Amino acid sequence: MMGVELYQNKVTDISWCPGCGNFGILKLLKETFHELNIKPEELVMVSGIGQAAKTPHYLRCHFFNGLHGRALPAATAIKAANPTLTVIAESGDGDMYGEGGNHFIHAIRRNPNITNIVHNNMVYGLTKGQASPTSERGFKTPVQLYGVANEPFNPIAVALALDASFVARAYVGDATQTKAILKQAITHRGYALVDILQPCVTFNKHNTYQWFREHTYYLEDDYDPTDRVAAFARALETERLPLGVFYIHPKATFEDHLSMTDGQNEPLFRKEPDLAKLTELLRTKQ
Amino acid sequence: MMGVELYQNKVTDISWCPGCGNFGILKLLKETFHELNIKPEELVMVSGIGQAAKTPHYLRCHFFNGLHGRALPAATAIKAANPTLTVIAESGDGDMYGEGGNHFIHAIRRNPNITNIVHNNMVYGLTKGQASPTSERGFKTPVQLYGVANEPFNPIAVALALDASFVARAYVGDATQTKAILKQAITHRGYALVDILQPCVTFNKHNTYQWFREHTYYLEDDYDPTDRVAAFARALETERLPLGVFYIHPKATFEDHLSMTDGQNEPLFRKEPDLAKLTELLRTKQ
Amino acid sequence: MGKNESVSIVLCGEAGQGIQTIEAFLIRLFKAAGYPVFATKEYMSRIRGGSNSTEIRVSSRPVAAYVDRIDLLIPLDADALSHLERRITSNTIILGEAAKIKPPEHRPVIDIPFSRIAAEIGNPIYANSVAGGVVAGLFGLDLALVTEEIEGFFGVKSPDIIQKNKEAAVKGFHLGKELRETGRVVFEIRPEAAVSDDIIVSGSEAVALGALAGGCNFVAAYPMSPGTGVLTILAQHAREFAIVAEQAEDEISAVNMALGAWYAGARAMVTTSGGGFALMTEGISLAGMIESPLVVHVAQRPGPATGLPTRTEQADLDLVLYAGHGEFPRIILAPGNLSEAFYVAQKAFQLADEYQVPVFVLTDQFLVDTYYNVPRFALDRVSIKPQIVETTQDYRRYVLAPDGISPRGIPGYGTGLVGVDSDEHDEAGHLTEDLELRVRMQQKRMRKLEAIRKAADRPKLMGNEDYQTLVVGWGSSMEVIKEALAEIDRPELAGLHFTWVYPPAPEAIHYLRQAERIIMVENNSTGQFVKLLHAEFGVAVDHRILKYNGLPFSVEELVREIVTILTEE
Amino acid sequence: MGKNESVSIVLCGEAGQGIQTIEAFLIRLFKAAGYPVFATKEYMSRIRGGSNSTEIRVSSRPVAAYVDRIDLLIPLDADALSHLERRITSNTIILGEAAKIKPPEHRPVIDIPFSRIAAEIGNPIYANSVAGGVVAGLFGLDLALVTEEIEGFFGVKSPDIIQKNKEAAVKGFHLGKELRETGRVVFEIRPEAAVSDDIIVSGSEAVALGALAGGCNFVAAYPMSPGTGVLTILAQHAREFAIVAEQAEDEISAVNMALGAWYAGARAMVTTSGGGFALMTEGISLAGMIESPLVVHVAQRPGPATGLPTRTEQADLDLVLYAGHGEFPRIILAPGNLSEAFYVAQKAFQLADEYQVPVFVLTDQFLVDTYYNVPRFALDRVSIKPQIVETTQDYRRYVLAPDGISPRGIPGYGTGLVGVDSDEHDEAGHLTEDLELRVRMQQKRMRKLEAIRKAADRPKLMGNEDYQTLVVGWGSSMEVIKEALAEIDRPELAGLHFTWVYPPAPEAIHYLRQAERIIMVENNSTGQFVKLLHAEFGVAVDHRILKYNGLPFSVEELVREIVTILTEE
Ligand SMILES: Cc1ncc(C[n+]2csc(CCOP(=O)(O)OP(=O)(O)O)c2C)c(N)n1
Ligand SMILES: Cc1ncc(C[n+]2csc(CCOP(=O)(O)OP(=O)(O)O)c2C)c(N)n1
Ligand code: SF4
Ligand code: SF4
Ligand SMILES: [Mg+2]
Ligand SMILES: [Mg+2]
Repeated sequence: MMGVELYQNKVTDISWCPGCGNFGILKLLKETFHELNIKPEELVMVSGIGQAAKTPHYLRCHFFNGLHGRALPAATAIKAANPTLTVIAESGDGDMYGEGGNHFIHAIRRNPNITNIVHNNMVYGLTKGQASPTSERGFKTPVQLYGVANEPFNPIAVALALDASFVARAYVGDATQTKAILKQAITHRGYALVDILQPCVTFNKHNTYQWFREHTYYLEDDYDPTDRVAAFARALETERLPLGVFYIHPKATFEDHLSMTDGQNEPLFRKEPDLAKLTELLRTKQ
Repeated sequence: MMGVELYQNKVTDISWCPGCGNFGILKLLKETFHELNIKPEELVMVSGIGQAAKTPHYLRCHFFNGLHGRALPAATAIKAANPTLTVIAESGDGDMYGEGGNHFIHAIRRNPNITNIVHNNMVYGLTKGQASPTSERGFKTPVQLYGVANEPFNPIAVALALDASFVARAYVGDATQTKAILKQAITHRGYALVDILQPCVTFNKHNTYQWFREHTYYLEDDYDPTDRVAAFARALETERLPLGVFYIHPKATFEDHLSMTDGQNEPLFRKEPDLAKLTELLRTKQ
Repeated sequence: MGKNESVSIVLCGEAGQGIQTIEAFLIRLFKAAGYPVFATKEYMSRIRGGSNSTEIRVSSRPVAAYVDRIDLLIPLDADALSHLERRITSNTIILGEAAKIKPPEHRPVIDIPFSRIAAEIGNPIYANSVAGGVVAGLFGLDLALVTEEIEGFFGVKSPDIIQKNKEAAVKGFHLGKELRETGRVVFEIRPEAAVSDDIIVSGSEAVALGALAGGCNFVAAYPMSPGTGVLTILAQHAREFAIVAEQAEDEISAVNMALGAWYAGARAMVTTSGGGFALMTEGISLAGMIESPLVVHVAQRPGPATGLPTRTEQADLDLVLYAGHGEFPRIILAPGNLSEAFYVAQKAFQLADEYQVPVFVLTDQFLVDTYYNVPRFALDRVSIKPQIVETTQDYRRYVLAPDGISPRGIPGYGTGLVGVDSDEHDEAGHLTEDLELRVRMQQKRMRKLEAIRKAADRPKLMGNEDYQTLVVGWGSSMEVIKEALAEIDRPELAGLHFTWVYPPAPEAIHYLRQAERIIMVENNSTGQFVKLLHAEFGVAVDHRILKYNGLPFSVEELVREIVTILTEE
Repeated sequence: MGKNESVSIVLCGEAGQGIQTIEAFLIRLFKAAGYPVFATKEYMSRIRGGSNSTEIRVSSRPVAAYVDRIDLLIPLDADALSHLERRITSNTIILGEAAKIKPPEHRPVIDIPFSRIAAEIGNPIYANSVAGGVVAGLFGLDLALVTEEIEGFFGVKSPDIIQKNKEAAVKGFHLGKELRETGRVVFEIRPEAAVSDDIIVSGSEAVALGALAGGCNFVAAYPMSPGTGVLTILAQHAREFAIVAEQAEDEISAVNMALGAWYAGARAMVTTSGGGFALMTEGISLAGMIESPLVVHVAQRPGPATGLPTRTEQADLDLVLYAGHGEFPRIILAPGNLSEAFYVAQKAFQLADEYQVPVFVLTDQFLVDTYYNVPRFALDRVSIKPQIVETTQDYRRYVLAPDGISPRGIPGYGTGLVGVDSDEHDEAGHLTEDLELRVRMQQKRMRKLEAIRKAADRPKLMGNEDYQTLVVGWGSSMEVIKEALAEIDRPELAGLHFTWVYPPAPEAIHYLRQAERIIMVENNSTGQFVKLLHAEFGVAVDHRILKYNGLPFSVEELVREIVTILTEE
């Protein structure tokens, strides 16, 4: 196998709706992995539950498709247990910002060297169209009959408030730039958030391809992604959503901090339990 | 009973350590309630588990002392079920920002008309001194032997990122100003966060009364609490922590949005189930 | 039931092809024509594509169970025939667009060009109405009724759309009539039960309506199939009934909201499925400790973990029975059919309020997703009298009452103060480390279980009182057991159905003792109710019929399995 | 045991007064002097104040149970005497600062001015060393040993502090010696068992060390009493053993981290108590579905909800038995003493790895908070051979293996790809809606339970093989039952202890059948293990001795209760 095919799974029956933005993300991921030369054997996709969370099933790589909302703790631990792997936590907006909201906060604080990709379609797809945390005010659904009343969750602003190491927003409709952002995120050392705007053609008739085209633009070329306050100001823009890398703050990762004696990236499974040390420890209890 | 005594419970055995900052908060609360003339019968204190969360037991009022981390959903529902009550959700930093982190995010998005008081001692008191989400980097504990490595949780910045309706920080050592802030928060219509810096004399030997005195100052008199980006910039200051009201954004509350026909503040328990309407509804299924 | 008493029509196609529309229309139409009608579906966990099917049973007398048999199959896509392969027999009449469904040689299909006809009328979407019309024609229904029902069904659409759909239905009707008149396809079935006063509801609706009848005015939930339906329905009626219907950020929030709501005087419920419920279990323990009423609807689906999200199972009984740390009483009710779903949901609120315990309404995907006609629900069978008291100044929430039930006050009603605490507490609700008081409080809480046990509804005996063999079921399997027993029709055989699952009525022992042989029927792999019966009554079950492939029992397989056991001897 | 065989010393005072320091010192000292020594504490859920007490038993032969009797009481504050009121008899020698403890008329106290002596030396904090010295003197220990142990104990402190503490201890020693020599207080007890090779550990330490011996290299937990100790100890050794010890943001995160860690090749555990565990139950179901090994330490405390955070109970057996939606196998182990705690924790890793199931180590506050000498743990009793396989290109994680155990690969070891899925899945781990495959997968998972059952350790018979009456216990009550039975000393009486709680070894039935009468001992209010025995073996229990006031059984009360039952007849 060569090229993008390397990431092509045998599973052919993809359960997404025709026209769904998820297809675009899937395609871009394959290309990104290929171009970054990340081998399927080195790649672990971790996901929760939802339409977006099915993505790992349509790729050829290792995968851990766990519980709704719980991808980040699993991904953090996988990376800690074997820092030689490339670990990507990928799920939908409901999964990551709703059910998984607490892990989102604290994973950012921990700063594991993983990439967090969120398919943000501003709706709960798999459960048939209820509001998600990112749904806009007024968005009507079978449960929110009179429109969403809650303040929409702004993942970019929250990630900035938590001083996330890398914060970006992309729009799946723009393949070139999205791929560039994904590459930057995956190669970034530390936690990297990529919130990808993704139309749900079935349940979100408001935030369509066209809507996203009309309501997004790119941060300027001379935009400074190290200024956290300026980034916050941009994150608050809602008339038209800025795309691109909002913020980069390189810092020590979770794995760096782990209490390892050796300071090596040696996977845990390669380390033998140290019975000599344990014997020593037991002796001190005498 | 008159005055502050009105809020004085018969429970006299207070289980806090002598010198703990919690005593100050308790005293200020009584005075605040008294000065705002909130009757014990109209007041519901909702808390989780922790040293701070015991506060309601030392007050004379209604209380719902629920689970660790879960005060906010209960408080939101109590207010929704009976909007005539004054509802205060009060707990520690571990409770509200750790275990309860997801509710913190989403309660802010919902904007119920409640006050959220957090005793922020930057440590887990009741469980004997582990790091809390707000513990500073390098803070050593029996579990974080080599010092906390995680980025400290910045509740002010996160609340701003979520566009909380009212955001303030206080320091219990300064009674006058803290009481003023509490009054403003409780009378504010909508969700109001008051993060109160509180020394834990037993487990946090770093963030002492003196440390807080030296590392805090008040926002200027001409500070504009309506500028979200400016507030964010101030929230990021860590050399010396600004105190005061960072941000006020009046907006419709959760109760305002509730799908009530009458638009009244009538408590749910006063509403009779409408069997006539139900009969009508059943007829439509025929 | 023979073909003259019950006809099984199956529609099969991809998600998104509109099967639900034809289903809804046909149910309405047949009911209007005076037939008892029942519909159940099985579908994949996807929004578009895949293979889904709906079975509609049109009967002379009410039935409410799934059958394997397909009398009339309407495949809507090429995969339908292979998807249903094993259920198609030589007696199955297949009716559809031959070009689209590509039938194999040995499967003769009556070719009806739905799409072409629809296209002629102006839009392929009218194909569903053509199909509906064909079925009406095949059954010899009245054409006027068909057009009338089309009007009612598409009532809110534009006159042009209604007109086009009518046209489509009429065209279909004539094709069906022709098939019938030429003797190619004849269904001779006459309704024998009066259904015009009946209502048609789904399981989700029955639970939601029952909740409203129980005085529910607060629902908090996080979406999870198949528990979401109840949230959706209550949300749709929220304004009308002035209730709070809130989508929570997660299930933990939902259950803590519900407890806060009860504390403040609301009557609250949560609705979810096993995985979401697992997250609520700490909250269930809180309900136990603060002695809060709580109604929990758990619609079961196959696990473990995410399992099969859109399929059915009865494997969360153990979970709801033991959910929550520590020890405290609870009630578990599992409705056997849609009428019971309504009354059980209604009663759940009354019981929760009366005993101050969590009450579980345990359903499953099969139950919540079926539709059929049931007698209009009576609104007077359980009274809605909230059990709250007006507090006085000396009010204490946890008075050590002899029956364990301390009068429940709420903040804002009366002059007293109401305090509740998740720690062990004294009578006033303040935390205590008085270990003797702890024992008395624990005993007080557990005493309620004895009161509840006395109030428990007995299981329902189905069939002959002189039985020797008893087929025991619980929850949603009631109707399929009933129909299977009627089919087998042996005097020594009867059924016993538990709707009040826990704590079971002590009188149940008499039914069980009388049986020489007990056959247990459960939609799970370990026989969870077998264990419960054994624990509660020391009764051993002789045979277990277990199914856990995600589908409900069919009448035929239950007949087969029971008969095998009966003849094994 | 008589006073010549075992002396019970109780220290009582407020939290923060340093009881723990005296306790730790005395344990060390007595062990150094050659005595078997045991300590257990009961304390309130507060950081300062309240009334806490520690019991230290100094014995001729090893004991590991709590006794009501107090031979020597050292009250440290005014509330101590009333707190222990019911345990003080005329034989109890009370020794303390009369001015501080304000003894009532009828309670003669031997007045020792600890504080004054300490103040003379320079600081009231030396009072604890004075007290330690007094006790040493009373028991006639060697002064050189005392000063040596002071040195070891305060080893890391400054020389001045060590010197002052020595001075304090010496002063105390002479006071104690004087009491002894004047015959006012004499303890004549001589060690009969060799303890010098023993180690002294707490229950938390035993579990943590056992985990290390089981190859544990990853622990994720959220603090919760009494489960926190294991996290703390592992964190303290994290660098030394190159393991990951992470405090999670909540229990849900902890369990999902542990599962991620196992998936990537680590050997992970979580540690918590009932309430925190309730939040992990969805994760337990995930472990069941993805067939991940997992070790879960649940240290029980009284519930429901927050309950009594610092007390003991055995009421979460039902919870761990049924936690998680859907059906899947699991193993529950509940150590009976500290040696078992070590070996059980060690073995838990091996079993989890071998059968790819969650394994529970079920302890309680009593067990984790006791300290005593035990034979040095052997490190060769269970081998640490990780069960992972190197994958090949055609590797499939869920091969339908005959015994249900599919070889477990991990990413990064071999050329294959490893996929796991919480949905029902095919052999490669991809989600499936093939309902026949679902059945085979469910059967495959459940098959492991049969393999596990065969491997289960038998319960331990304690006492005469020709018993007629069997006293049955599980978990932490083993030693108290053993001591009570020794005390009662009747030939027809024996004990049966279950450490391997679920699934119980089938051979257990023989022990149970032989008994004419079964007495069950449990620290809970509903008899959870009674139900388990009944469900698994159809065995009825004749008498239940239940305790649920938050304290462990004492030898005396168990003796009393058993004798009452024996004589009732
Ligand atoms: C604990 C739990 N609660 C609820 C669900 C049901 N559920 C599955 S996916 C989903 C939300 C999907 O929304 P999102 O994460 O935005 O993904 P999308 O389908 O839109 O890609 C929900 C609520 C679940 N599987 N588990
Ligand atoms: C589900 C659950 N997990 C853990 C605990 C244990 N616990 C009780 S209080 C607490 C943290 C206390 O810290 P904080 O909220 O900061 O309050 P403080 O004591 O510092 O005032 C924890 C972890 C619990 N009660 N419930
Ligand atoms: S429901 Fe929406 S998100 Fe899901 S596959 Fe269809 S279009 Fe995509
Ligand atoms: S432990 Fe800390 S927070 Fe708790 S009462 Fe003591 S000083 Fe206060
Ligand atoms: Mg989404
Ligand atoms: Mg704190």
